[in-house]
Amino acid sequence: MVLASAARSTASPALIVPDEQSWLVWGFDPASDGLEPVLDWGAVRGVLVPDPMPAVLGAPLAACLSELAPTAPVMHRPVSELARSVAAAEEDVGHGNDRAHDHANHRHGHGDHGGGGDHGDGGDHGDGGDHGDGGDHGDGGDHEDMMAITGEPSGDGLVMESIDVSLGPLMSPMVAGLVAEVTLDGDVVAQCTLRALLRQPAVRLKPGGPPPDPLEPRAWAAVLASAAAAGEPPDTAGVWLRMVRVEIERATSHLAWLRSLARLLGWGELVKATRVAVAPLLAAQASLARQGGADRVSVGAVAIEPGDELAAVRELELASEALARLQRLCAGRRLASRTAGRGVVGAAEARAAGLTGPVARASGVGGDARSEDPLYRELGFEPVSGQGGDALARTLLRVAESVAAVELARGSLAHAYSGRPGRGDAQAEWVTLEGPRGPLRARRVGDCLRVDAPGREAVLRVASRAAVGLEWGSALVVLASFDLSGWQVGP
Amino acid sequence: MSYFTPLAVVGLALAAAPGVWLLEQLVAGQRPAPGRALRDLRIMLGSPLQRPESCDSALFHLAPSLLVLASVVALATVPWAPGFRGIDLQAGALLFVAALAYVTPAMVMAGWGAGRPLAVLGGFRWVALMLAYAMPLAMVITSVAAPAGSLRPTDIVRVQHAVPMAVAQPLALALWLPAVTAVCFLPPFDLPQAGGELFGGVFAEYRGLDLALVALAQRVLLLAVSGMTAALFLAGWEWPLLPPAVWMGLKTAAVAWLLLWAGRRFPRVAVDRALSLAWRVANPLSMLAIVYAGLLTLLFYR
Amino acid sequence: MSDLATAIVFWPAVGLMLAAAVFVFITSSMARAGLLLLASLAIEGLVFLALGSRFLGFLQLLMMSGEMVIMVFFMVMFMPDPGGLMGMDMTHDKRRSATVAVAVTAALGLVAVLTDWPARVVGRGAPDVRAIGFEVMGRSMISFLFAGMTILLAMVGGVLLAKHGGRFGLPAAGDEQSGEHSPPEERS
Amino acid sequence: MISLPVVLAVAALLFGVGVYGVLGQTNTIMIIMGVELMLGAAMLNVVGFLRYSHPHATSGDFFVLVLMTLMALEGAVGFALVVSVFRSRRTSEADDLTELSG
Repeated sequence: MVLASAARSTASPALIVPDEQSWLVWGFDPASDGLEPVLDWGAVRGVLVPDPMPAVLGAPLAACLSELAPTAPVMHRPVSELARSVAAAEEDVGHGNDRAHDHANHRHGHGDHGGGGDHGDGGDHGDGGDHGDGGDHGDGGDHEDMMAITGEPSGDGLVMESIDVSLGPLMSPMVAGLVAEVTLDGDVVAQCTLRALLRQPAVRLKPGGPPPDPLEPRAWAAVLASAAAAGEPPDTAGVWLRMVRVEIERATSHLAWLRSLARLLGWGELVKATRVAVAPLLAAQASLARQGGADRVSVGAVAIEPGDELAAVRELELASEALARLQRLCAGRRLASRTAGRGVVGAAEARAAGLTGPVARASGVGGDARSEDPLYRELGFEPVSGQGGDALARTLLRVAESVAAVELARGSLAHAYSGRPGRGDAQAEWVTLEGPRGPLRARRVGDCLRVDAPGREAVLRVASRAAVGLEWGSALVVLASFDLSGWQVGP
Repeated sequence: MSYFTPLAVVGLALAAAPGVWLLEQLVAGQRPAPGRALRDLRIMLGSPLQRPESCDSALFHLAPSLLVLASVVALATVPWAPGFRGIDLQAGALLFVAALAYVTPAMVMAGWGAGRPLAVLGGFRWVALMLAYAMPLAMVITSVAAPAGSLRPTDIVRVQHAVPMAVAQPLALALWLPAVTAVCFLPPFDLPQAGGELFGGVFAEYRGLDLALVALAQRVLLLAVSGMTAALFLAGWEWPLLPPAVWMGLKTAAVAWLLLWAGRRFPRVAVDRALSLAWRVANPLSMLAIVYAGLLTLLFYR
Repeated sequence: MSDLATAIVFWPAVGLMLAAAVFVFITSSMARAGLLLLASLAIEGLVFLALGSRFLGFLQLLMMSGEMVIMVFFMVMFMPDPGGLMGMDMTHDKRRSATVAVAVTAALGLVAVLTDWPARVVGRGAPDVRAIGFEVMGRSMISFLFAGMTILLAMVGGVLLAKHGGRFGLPAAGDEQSGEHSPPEERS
Repeated sequence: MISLPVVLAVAALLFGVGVYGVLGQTNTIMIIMGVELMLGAAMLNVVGFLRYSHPHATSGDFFVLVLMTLMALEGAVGFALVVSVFRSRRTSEADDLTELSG
């Protein structure tokens, strides 16, 4: 979950958004408008909330707002209008705070500090009782336990006062809906528990249902659309185009993840490099969105000139160049200094835990659902595989996969326009596709699509294990390196 | 104390804010929008102070002032031009380091006063880091002072008439730059507030005037540190053709630009790595730098 | 510095220094105690300045900041009640120690006031920093070396006492296992 | 006008506060604080003597330097002891450490 704000501005409106993956697949890149995550809550002068938010996040959101912006206007906007609203909110702040509380009907109670539970950046405000007795100063809820600490000592055997910190589900480097409960021993993580709060509902295939949830894992939109199409009659160009979009989406998702990692690392150059690489991908996605199917992708999208089909080819070429530069940047020692050797998941552990997707491939185990696909094989697809299983391996693997994905997209785009025959069989009950975070198994039930993602819980377990024993900053980097999601996916 | 010009120093400190802001915008590749910055400032100053939910709001509200005081004293020791300087003392370079040393208690007060786990953690990181870099800082000051035979910054500038210290003692410069970046809590050493990691860390709770003071202090620190770097290593005003103050200004701006640029180019250093670098590499090297400075002085500066 | 300027710096500084020192042992907050000690000793640096010892004054300011801040963090991390909110009593023998302290102060104070000290005015012009350097590297070289060796010994000893494996448990190069804790045998 | 007895009296006061701290506190770190204050008083004494008797002698400054080093040393060794005691006993209270008192 990120709060976006105008770059380098000290006082600006914030935008409560889901993870950056969702943003980018909506086709709107906040960073291209100079919107950067707020890293300093004091600077926030207004809050923009996508509407509707999942019910389970209501209380955290209320707590978050009441703390973040007691004096700032809170605006709720439908997802489709968010892109425009950001600019409008900027203006609002410019004209003073009086026009504040429009859309008051959605405002959550500002006063209920106590009920909010934890809200992200420390977790010590929500549980009001601690402060009530005047006994707490934040870094140690339980003085009784102090004298009898029995917890695992950190590497140097010094048990310091244990500190409980709760991150998420909003306002933290965690993605929306993910809660991390961390016990710190001084500055070292002694314990870590990860929970995903959200549950993926069945995806409605027919239009006309309720508006899409803004926090849905939209990074999978094209993947899901592809799954939905599995049972439909063959469509030569359509099959190839869907593949293009799946691959663009994979690259976008990986790059968006990389950008949030870069933000966590405070690495301006990498943030900029990902922005440069993402822009052509978004443009390509937008121009393809006109080719029909799955218009969910184009919510808030960039306007495309009609008859601009070949734009996608050009944009993909640009993306390919930008990605090559990005790959060189990541291969250097600067990234390794923060990630190498941290959060190691050995091959044996990955296999035993049942990890899937890029995380497993970075440990050198697990396959790629795409290698079963005859169309991918026709494009000469080779699964990318990493070794070492540390945070660096996971990062490099995702970068390499984005590079490969753009190449695949270019290949299949060429096939689409050359009229090569595609596939159209797949009457199997479950269709398995490789999503950005790992394989997805989808099944049609009526006009709904049920999705199952094997290995989603495993990754939470492994990630919490990998963070233990690390210094706080490194632990966060390790957690981020797993590309976690706030969604428990299950049928 | 005959040169003491408090007004000039205060004016310079206030000028640091827009000046460094402009540089920040340029380094980030953005077009400066002064109107917007002014509006932001007005909003920031207009918002009320935060009362932290902790036991120690006195320390909390004292910290920004201590930070400003330390940075302004540091700024006052910088020799800007032959006739324009704040405090020109025999032990001025020592006072500069002493002033920088008071950033540390300010951070601890801010972190402790905020009463949040991550803020305390930010203070903790800062103490560890500054402890590790205190010795390189002091050693470097000593090694540039040795050739001049004086801790007076103006003397150190004069002794560089022929060869700037950056050329004579590159090792000292290499130790100095990361250490002063750390003192200014600029990226990649922004460990106490650490954007993505601690969410503002020690400063997360500050609002209104407190926040403005912190922002001012950081920029004054950057100006002071850049100015001192220009004076100690780049021969200050001592180059021909241009007027002295212009040279000094240009060099200061160049150093500030370098520091800000490096902050964008590198990911934030990990605490453990920063500490092990400081203790295992920077500290032994600073000893070496002092031995080298001694030899240099004996051979060439007597 | 003129007499007036000296007095203007000296008296308030002395007052603040003593007040801060007393409050170190009055406040119940450990963090405040550490910071007050810092304040007291830093202000002592100002007193040095007022007495005309600039080099020592600045050095005092510099040294104390680092040292006392470490103390604050030892307080915060190792004390059962760093915020001083539980009203834990950290004193013993209050009355007796106060009596002894007053007696010691009185004795020293009497010596200070009653002895016939050479009555010289405070020296203008402090010794040159350069002169101190020559002193340290010349006549006092042996004692300086001795002090240096002592520091080195104390540093090594301190590290040995406190050392207990690395804190952050980073794996050594090529070490596949230890992503988390260092192995238990290192810890015992 | 500040005379030497005044400086010495101030140092005596500071020393007294330190003595009170050392005797009256139970916690090791607080005791270290008291010792630091006493050493601070000693430094003030030396500076006073230096300034009023031999204002241009540099050996006095050197004494103060040594005292400052001593303070740092005392702190460092003290903390190292606290750390190692804390590791084995989980306490930093001096009153609990009676092993050596027979």
